[in-house]
Amino acid sequence: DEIKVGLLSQYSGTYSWWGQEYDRGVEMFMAETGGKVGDHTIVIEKRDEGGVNPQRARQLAQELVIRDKVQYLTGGVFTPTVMGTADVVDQTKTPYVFINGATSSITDKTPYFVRVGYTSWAYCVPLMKWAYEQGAREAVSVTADYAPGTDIANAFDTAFTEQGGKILENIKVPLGTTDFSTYLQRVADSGVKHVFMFMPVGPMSAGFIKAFQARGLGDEGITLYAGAETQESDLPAIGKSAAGIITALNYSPYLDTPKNKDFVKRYKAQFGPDAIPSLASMGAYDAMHVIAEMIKATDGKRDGEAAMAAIKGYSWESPRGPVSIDPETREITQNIYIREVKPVEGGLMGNVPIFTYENVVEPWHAMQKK
Amino acid sequence: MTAALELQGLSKAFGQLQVTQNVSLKLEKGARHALIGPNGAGKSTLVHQITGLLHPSKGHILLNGTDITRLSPEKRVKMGLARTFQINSLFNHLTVGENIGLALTAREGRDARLFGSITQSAELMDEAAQLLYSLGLLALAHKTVTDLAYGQRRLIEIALALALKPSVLLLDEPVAGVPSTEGARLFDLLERLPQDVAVLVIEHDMDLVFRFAQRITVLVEGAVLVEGTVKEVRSDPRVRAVYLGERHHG
Amino acid sequence: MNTQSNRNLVVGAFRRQRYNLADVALVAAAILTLIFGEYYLALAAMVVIMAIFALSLDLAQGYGGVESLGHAAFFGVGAYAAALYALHVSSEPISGLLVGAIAAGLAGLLSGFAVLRTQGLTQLMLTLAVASLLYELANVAKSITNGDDGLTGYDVDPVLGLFQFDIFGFTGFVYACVVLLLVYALLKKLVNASIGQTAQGIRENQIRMRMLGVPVERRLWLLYTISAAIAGIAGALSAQINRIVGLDSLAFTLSANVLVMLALGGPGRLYGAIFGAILFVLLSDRAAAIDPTNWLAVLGIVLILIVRYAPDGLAGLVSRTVGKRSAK
Amino acid sequence: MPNALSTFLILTIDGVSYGMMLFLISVGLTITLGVMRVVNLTHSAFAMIGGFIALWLMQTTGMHFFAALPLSVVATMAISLAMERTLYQWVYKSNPLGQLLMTIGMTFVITALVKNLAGPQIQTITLPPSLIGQLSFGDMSISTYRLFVLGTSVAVAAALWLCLEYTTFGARLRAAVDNPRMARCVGINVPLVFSVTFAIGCGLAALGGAVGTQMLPLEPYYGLKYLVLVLIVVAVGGLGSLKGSLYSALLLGFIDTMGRYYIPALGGFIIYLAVLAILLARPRGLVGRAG
Amino acid sequence: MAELLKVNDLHAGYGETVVIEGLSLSLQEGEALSILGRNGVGKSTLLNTLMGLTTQHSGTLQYLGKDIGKVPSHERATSGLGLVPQEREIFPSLTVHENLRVAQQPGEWDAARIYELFPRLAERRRNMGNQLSGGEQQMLAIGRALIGNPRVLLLDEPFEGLAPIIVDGLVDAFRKLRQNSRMGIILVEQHAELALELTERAIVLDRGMIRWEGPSRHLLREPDQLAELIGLGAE
Ligand SMILES: Nc1ncnc2c1ncn2[C@@H]1O[C@H](COP(=O)(O)OP(=O)(O)OP(=O)(O)O)[C@@H](O)[C@H]1O
Ligand SMILES: Nc1ncnc2c1ncn2[C@@H]1O[C@H](COP(=O)(O)OP(=O)(O)OP(=O)(O)O)[C@@H](O)[C@H]1O
Ligand SMILES: CC(C)C[C@H](N)C(=O)O
Ligand SMILES: [Mg+2]
Ligand SMILES: [Mg+2]
Repeated sequence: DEIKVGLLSQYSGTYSWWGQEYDRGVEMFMAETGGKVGDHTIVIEKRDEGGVNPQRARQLAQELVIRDKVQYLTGGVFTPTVMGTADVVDQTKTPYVFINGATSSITDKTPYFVRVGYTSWAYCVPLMKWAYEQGAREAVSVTADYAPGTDIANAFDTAFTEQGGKILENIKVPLGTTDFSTYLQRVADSGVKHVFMFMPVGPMSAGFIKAFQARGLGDEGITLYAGAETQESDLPAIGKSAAGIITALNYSPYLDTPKNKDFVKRYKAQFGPDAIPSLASMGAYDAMHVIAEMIKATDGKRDGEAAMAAIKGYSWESPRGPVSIDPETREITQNIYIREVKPVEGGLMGNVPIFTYENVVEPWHAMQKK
Repeated sequence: MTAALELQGLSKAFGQLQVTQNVSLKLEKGARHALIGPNGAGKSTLVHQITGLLHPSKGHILLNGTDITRLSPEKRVKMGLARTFQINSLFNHLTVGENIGLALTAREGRDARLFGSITQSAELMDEAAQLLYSLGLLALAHKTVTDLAYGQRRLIEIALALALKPSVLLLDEPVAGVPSTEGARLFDLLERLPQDVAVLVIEHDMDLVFRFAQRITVLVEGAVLVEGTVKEVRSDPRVRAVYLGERHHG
Repeated sequence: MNTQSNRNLVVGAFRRQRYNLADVALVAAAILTLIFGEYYLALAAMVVIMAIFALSLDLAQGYGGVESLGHAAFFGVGAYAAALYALHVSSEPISGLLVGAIAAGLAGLLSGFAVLRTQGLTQLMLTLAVASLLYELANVAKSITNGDDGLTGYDVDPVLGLFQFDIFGFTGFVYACVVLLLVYALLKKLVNASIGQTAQGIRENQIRMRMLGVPVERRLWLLYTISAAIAGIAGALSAQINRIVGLDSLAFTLSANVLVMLALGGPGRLYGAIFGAILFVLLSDRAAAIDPTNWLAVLGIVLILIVRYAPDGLAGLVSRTVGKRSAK
Repeated sequence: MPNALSTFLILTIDGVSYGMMLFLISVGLTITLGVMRVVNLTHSAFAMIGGFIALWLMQTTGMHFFAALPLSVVATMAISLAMERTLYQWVYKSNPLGQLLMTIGMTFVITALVKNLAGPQIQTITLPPSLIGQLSFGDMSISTYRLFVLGTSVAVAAALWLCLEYTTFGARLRAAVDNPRMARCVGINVPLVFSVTFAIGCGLAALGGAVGTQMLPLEPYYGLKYLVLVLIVVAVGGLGSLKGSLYSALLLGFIDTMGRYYIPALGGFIIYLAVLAILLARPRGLVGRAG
Repeated sequence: MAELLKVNDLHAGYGETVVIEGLSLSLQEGEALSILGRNGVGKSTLLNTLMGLTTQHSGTLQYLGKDIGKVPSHERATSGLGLVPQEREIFPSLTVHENLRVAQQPGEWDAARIYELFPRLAERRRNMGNQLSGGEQQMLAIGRALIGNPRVLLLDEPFEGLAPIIVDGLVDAFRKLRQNSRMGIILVEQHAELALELTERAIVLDRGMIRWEGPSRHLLREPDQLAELIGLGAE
């Protein structure tokens, strides 16, 4: 049969990089499998979330499910756009394998949500551990002033304090800021040597890092810690100044595993020699993998409950390493890599893994249980 | 008897330029008064002050005995003041009928009504028709103002002021651009206005002014040069020297 | 010439918004959507909500000449008010609409004080500033509005206690249509009434209006408040039908979109606003489904062509072809 | 803790240079919107085009920054001229609302084009070594790049002001705007005057776009993203007033910078509060021209 | 003596509307022609058409023997047509001096001479165009046309709104101008006597067509006929 899958992503606006990356991940999966799962054919219906717009996301989800009769949803770029679909997903029992949106509580909203990305806590906890182990005791955090930023500021604070460190100040930067001079002045005035940052991927991240280096803070020996901000796609714009930034994430295109090498090779073959996979394209690829598993389990029938049951506890080998779906929380358990930005082949910069925290179970949910 | 309009020591400057200097003026009820003076003497500026579009720096303006110096323009209009503009100021993209309609609606205090319009009032529509007819505009009622010739637009300018049924009417060069025959006819119309309406007219057409006005004030460089009857003003050598010139002394 | 025919000459000089073919076509379109468009009802409800929103802007801008790049402020206030009302007070929908209208009307009343003293670009920027401030406010007040995540989790009772909101959007669509109909009829009355004529006069020539004794600011204020209240109704509808209110309902994009809708449809005609909303929402939905990456370019080209070949919007085109508008 | 005074001084310089860059990007719009009365919402897109051309020149031909800068300005002017002769003829003919829509439509199209050509990711121009680093004055250090932005803007401001206020061309332009019909009657070639002016305005935007990439990085949505910022500067300054744009860009840059440091809680509010306050006090903007 | 203007069977108006219907006239060097007629008969439209501001539907329009029907307005202006429009149309955001400067074409008229003609303008030279009194604007409109050094001057009610003494001065200047230059003049004026005194030929328009044409002297001597021609027709 024809199985329709709705893909919610960002195709217009500042965040359309996500659209491109999701498309590529999905296309890789389709190229690999010919779009077939058994004798079922997967058909993708793409929709544009058009920014951080939960209302629109909800409406799109509704239309996809009701009108276009999709059996599965995937995609989702921001926490709000994923959360916005919760009641539609819940009422229609349509499994939604979301790829991004880093707030932990998303998966609590409906039993039909399953995450293949990562949560803020999942990377912040290892990052804080690493920073403390490298000798950080006092730090400031700089976060974008919106829900995920607040979430991460929280995660930084809790995890760092737990280690025994102390966050002196949380500097909030409004979304859309382009001139960071004042915030950096505050950082300089605070006198700390460690700065934890979080910004949405894109102009703000690059702008902040550039300004950080231009102000000479890196030269003064201040270490910057981040997560997804140093995307390989943005590194050329950030330039040499990115060197030395420490980041933690669930993936790096420079992971030295056969599975990943193969993934990168096929990616370059399909999208050009300059293309480099990202957490987003990798995530989309994995999401399709999970959906295929669900289709297999239900033999193409529309049965949300059975589909969800089938992937609880499911584990597989992803380009990012071994992963599994936690049957209780529907969170993904995966490796978190500490990475350093340094020169790689081809005159480029890249996030090169320097340490691995293995099989990290989503910490926020674990904490809630305690 | 309180004057219909009284100016007491009005002064106003634009930067260095003293456009109004201690001007005092009195219009009784039913007055037919003309304000003349060289170009740039400050006549229009004076009208702007009377109507509240400009604020005098000194002096007082009294309308039927009430001090209106600090009132908003619209309040002054509500108290019976109406004016025309030297440079047409109409509702250009509306029809002639709608232009008059706006004036009547405003006069009747209906302009904020959420339901119903004056087209439903036969009385007011008749009044509008009558007014347009008297100015020879009735046949143009459905035309948009921009489609009219200049002289026709001048007449609407006057119609808007007349529609308000003011007690004090200020006319800033009402017939400039209207052919002399029609200008004369218009002045006849003004003369036939109700007896208690005070009219102040600014005009450079001396034939019309001399025929119409009972009293004339001559303004020069913002100050009153003379005020008097037609005869007095006409024969005043200073007025002749700065304003009338040779053709109009006879 | 007798007085009767003279009177008719004058009465005939007033151009009015009568019910015409366009209105019939719209009602027919709504009914057809209901019958044949069962899978598109969510989208259709969106169209209707946007139509109400565009109508509200038409009143302020098309009639009153108030330029606004921040009309979403009122949509958003209405939406949040209705959602909060449903969450904390009562989930009865019709009173919810009223709450939305009143809250937005109040916002219009207050911001009108700042906005209406100015004109042109300054006015655009002030409306923008007001909307942006509200946006930031809603963003900061996370405990009330839920910030970026959107306000959800409220229930809405069946309309009139009879019609349950369903996932297919059937009730939602009919409910929105009825509200649109009422708003539309109300606006038709308004623009043909004295206040509507006053608005046109103010748009044409403020100084002259003053010289006719009209307190211009106060009249605009009234108009702006009504417009805001109607935008609030649209917002409240959206909150009730979509069951979620996001920050985007206060965002610049929404303000810009509604302006585009109005211009596409043609301002100053009421049904133009409805056409514009239909065209814009359908176009962005279709184009986005066909090629999400480039739909912006398509929209851009459509905009350019419409302004070029139908400068007074679709409604202008329609009235030219139908020849309804009493010309000359 | 470094002393409060030097912090304040550093912030002042940050604010001023940020403001000057805003000025560069918006001054062209002051001319097209304020003087030509064309609501040109494509303006910020021209800034982006300038930036991308400079970037492209430097990347493909390895051209030096200082050579790429003027070339990109010229190229943008050529593009804008081509558009002015064709599409903008339609724009001129429509009312302000129509202009707004057409030009926003063009911005949409340009955005989509750039996205297809250059990809959705952000990019910045690499500065030449001479602009990198800091100049030290006592215990304060100021970035060379910011000084460069400052100098360029001051030069542009001065040249423009002289041109518009003191040359016959400036007067003819204003005449053509006031009343194109009458301007033709006194022998002014209105279309030509408009073309030249438009191209100059776009060239300035291109300069601002290329010079400012460090503060406003390039990306396809640049044109839409910074449009509001640019409009705010023009509105606060007062329509058509160069001096106004200068003051307003400086003031807003300063308020924004200071506000963010000293009252961080107000973060995103501060600029809109400032706009609201300024425009309420001075509805015609800081230097409002009559009429 | 050269023929400056020759108009043949001209039909012109605004868009679709035809206002001028089949009008022919000619103007010689050094000649002055008055155009009379009631409100709305098309006097201004005629001048505007000569200047290229309206839609010309048919007929020909020759200036110095060349057809200028398709020549854009600004070229007509630079090649020697100058208009004083009825509504003055001063550029509001230009100063008095700039209003003159933008219209300057090479020739004997320059700013200094204009200021000599209208001392009042010299006093106001720094005022913006919209900060002038009505009469000052009228003076400026005349000055602005003269400084373009036209060979044909089109005057649309130039005496309107001017103080009598200024009108006197202007009339003198007008006479002097006619003695000293070969300029051709078309004068539209509501004050018929004044216009007839100043010109040698007159045309009376009615609904876009010529109703009467002849020597000005003739009409001056026949006030009844004049009144009949331009007086109140049927309403
Ligand atoms: N806003 C302004 N700023 C500076 N000067 C001004 C302004 N408005 C008018 N003026 C000057 O004030 C003087 C008086 O102008 P006003 O319009 O009152 O003259 P007027 O007597 O009506 O003349 P006219 O008979 O020509 O209409 C003029 O010299 C004019 O240049
Ligand atoms: N812009 C326009 N569009 C359409 N029709 C117009 C326009 N201007 C004038 N008309 C019409 O053309 C006719 C002639 O107008 P025109 O201005 O030439 O008259 P005129 O003889 O100059 O009158 P006046 O003595 O009042 O200035 C009038 O009937 C008028 O309604
Ligand atoms: C684009 C990302 C920074 C989005 C963010 N992770 C979120 O949860 O919304
Ligand atoms: Mg005057
Ligand atoms: Mg005329």
